[in-house]
Amino acid sequence: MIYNIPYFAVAALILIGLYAVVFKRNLIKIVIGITLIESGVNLFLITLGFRENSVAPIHTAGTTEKTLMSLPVPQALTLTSIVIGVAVLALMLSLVIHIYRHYGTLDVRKIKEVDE
Amino acid sequence: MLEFLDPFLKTLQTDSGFWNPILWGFAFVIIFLIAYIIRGFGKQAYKEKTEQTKAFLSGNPEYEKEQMHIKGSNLYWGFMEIMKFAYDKFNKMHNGNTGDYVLWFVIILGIFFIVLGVL
Amino acid sequence: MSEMSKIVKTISNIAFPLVLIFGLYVIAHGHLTPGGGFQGGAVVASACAMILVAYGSVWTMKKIKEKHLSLFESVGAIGFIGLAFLGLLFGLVFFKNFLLGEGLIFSEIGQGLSNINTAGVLPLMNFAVGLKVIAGLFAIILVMAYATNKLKGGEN
Amino acid sequence: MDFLATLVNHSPALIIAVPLLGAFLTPLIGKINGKVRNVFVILVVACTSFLIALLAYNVFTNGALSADAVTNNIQTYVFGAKDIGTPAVRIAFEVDAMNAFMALIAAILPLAAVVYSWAFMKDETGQDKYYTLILLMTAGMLGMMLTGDMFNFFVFLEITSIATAALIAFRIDQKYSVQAAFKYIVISSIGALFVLFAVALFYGQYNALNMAVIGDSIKYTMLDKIALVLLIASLALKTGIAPMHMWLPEAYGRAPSSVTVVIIGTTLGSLYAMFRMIFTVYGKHIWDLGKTMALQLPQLLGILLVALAILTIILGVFMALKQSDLKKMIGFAAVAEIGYMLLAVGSAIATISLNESGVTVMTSAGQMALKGGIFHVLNDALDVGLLFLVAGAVYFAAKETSLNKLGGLARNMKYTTVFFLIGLFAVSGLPPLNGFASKLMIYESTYAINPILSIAAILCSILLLATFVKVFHSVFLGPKIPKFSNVKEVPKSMLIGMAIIAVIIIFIGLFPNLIVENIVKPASEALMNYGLYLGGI
Repeated sequence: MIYNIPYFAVAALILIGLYAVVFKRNLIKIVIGITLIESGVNLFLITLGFRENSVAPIHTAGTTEKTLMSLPVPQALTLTSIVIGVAVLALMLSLVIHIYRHYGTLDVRKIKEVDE
Repeated sequence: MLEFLDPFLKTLQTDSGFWNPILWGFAFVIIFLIAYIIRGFGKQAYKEKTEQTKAFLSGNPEYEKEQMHIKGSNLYWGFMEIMKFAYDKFNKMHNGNTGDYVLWFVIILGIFFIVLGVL
Repeated sequence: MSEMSKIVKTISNIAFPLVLIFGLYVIAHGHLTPGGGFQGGAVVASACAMILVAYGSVWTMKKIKEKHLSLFESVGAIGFIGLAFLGLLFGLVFFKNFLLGEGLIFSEIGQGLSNINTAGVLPLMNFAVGLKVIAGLFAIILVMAYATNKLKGGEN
Repeated sequence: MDFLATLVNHSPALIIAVPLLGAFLTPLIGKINGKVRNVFVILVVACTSFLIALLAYNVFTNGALSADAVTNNIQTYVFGAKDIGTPAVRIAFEVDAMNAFMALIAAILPLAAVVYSWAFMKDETGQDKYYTLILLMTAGMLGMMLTGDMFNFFVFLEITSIATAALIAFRIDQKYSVQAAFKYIVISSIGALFVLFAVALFYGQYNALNMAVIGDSIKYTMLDKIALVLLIASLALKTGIAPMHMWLPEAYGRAPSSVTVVIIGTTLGSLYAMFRMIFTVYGKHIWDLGKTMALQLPQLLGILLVALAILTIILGVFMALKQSDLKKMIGFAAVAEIGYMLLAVGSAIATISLNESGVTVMTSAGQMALKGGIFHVLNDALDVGLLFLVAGAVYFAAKETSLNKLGGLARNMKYTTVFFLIGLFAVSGLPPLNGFASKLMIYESTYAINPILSIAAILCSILLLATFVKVFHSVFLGPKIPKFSNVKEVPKSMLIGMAIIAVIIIFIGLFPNLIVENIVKPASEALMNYGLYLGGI
């Protein structure tokens, strides 16, 4: 049971993130919503790689070969996803800066094209 | 000698028909010739660049050439007017709000879940 | 962003080399411990960000040009792709680990679990990625700080 | 092993690596000279296109150039393995006829785009970044189309999204392009994250990331159903299928035209991925009807996709008719065109059923629909691409895209007008150009499946023609407008860029059977014979 808690957290994070993206009007909050979804997915990946009573998959001088380790592949995947997330976040925030410069507001309802 | 042309000239066979642009081209040329001949039977009294070709606007004065151009949004005015009930809804959909765009995604996700997951 | 008080500057002066060395350590041990190019690079970039916060974006922009940073970034990226191409050249497969077991640098296999002289091209790739991440992240932070600074100036 | 065979063997990796290397070298070369950089970028893209052509030829002929890496028309490439083709837990590229077909599309579009950009971008600042991002985007798009690994697909999807969003906002001083880029990045990162979630669901169950391995071991559990829903919905979001298409016209319309041409390729890459997921990864359950209950997966899925497709066509066409901005209008037309592909493929899926002897088959109408749909992918990319290039040329010459202000440009821009007419005929499915051949296949096969579908499709195609006649009238015809009396024909490089696509359109239009027999049919068979793909790794 205790091992299922991360999955609830995953669901909560993704739903909160979607809620923020759909219903929040501030652009920064939308960006935060996307990062929340991203952390939810990352948490999901990490949780999948966990095995009961395992240690982190690091070979140091102290560990013997037989120690049970978590799966390293999901962690590598998560890392890649975090790297991508940083790039997306940086891009989104710089776009927000430019939007603010042009529109003078961060209200998503006012950020739109107007047909002439 | 011209065998290499064979794959180019083969006809595209569909289930109940076929489509060959080369044949179509021949047919087009023939029909064009026929139409041209028919055009030859037209009124001989018609002369270009005379009074006959001038626009007649029910006696109203003719506009300047530059003002005669019908702008893009004036075309198909009648169609838009008739379909107004649909366009009102469509315009409401395309409101430019990012959140609403994502909301549509969530709705589609829900429909797919219900149809594929539950059934 | 304007510069902060003398206390902050002094403390960040002291902390900066420590953070820098830790970041470089993480990059260098990327093939042995959790970490690697991105993580270490992020740590180093955070050290640079600390300097940025302490001294203000205008001062930092004077010292470090964004152009040079993007140059470093492309060098890192070319290093990464170039190593992959070298794998094609020497090992006949793209991304082939051609240094492994060849007797050159990083070529040992096994021989103790925390031997740093292992893993073939992976440490080199970590260095390349580290360079790219340091330059890239710092450039992003710098440009953003500078842009928001200008934005405020425009309003006043 | 001679050089050519080696080149062909390594082409899947090189196709990604060459544009990537080019992308990172571009800023350095840009320091020398603008012209040197442009030549370099064109060379890089041409090189990539050449490699794609080699790879595609090798795949379609089942190893005419190099038989080593090809079996059953599938060429595999495993990164970093001891020997190419060894199965290993590594990133693998698996190129079958469908992948090769998509890659051929991706070979044409960036080439036309970079040639076109030479003059189109001449006066813009930040060209180094522009070319870097274009090459990155090309690499990401090709990666999406060639990869055989789920997570790798996600990575390429995100690379493409980031590069695309940055390019949409290239004209950063125009507020509409910035907001379109923001919408694009929000939409596409949400789509990509849900793809990643589905990948994680697969990994949790089957401990694998390779598409072939997952497809081989898939059991269609509840989690797989969720993954299917997530994959289809998020890839449909990325493809711009109604009612999730609203970002697409804005992004297409506000990006510089040369960029839009490449974005079309990335959008079609997402569409391809959707087909790959349905036909290959879930192939066992699409084609294995014996066990499932009364309401079967292919029918349900097919009906859903067809419903979305009809909605897409109608919404796209109606909104296109209303637009007053040239590029946005073409954007909505592109949405409608995507609807045609989805209509064909959806109805093909819906026809999968058991025949008398208890074997699952796709009816011959369904097979024709599948072929038509895949053929239309190629045609749509070319037609809409050409139209966007023409729109860019109009913008370049007149600095205006509003249909209410333009007029009489045909007097000064003869070649552009001709190219526009070619695009108009092709996109609205008039004979003798390529759009007609694929739309004929779609109409005929959907008529056999359900007449209403094909009637709706034909009616919307007529409206599409009306839309472009409106553009032709209000942009090119009409009296000389004083504001545009000094407009000149666009420079040569832009004309060459448009001519590349126009020539291919006319070629396909004149010899449709050549393309259908040699390229489209193998691609559709590759989708139908999922077992071959699963056996590839």
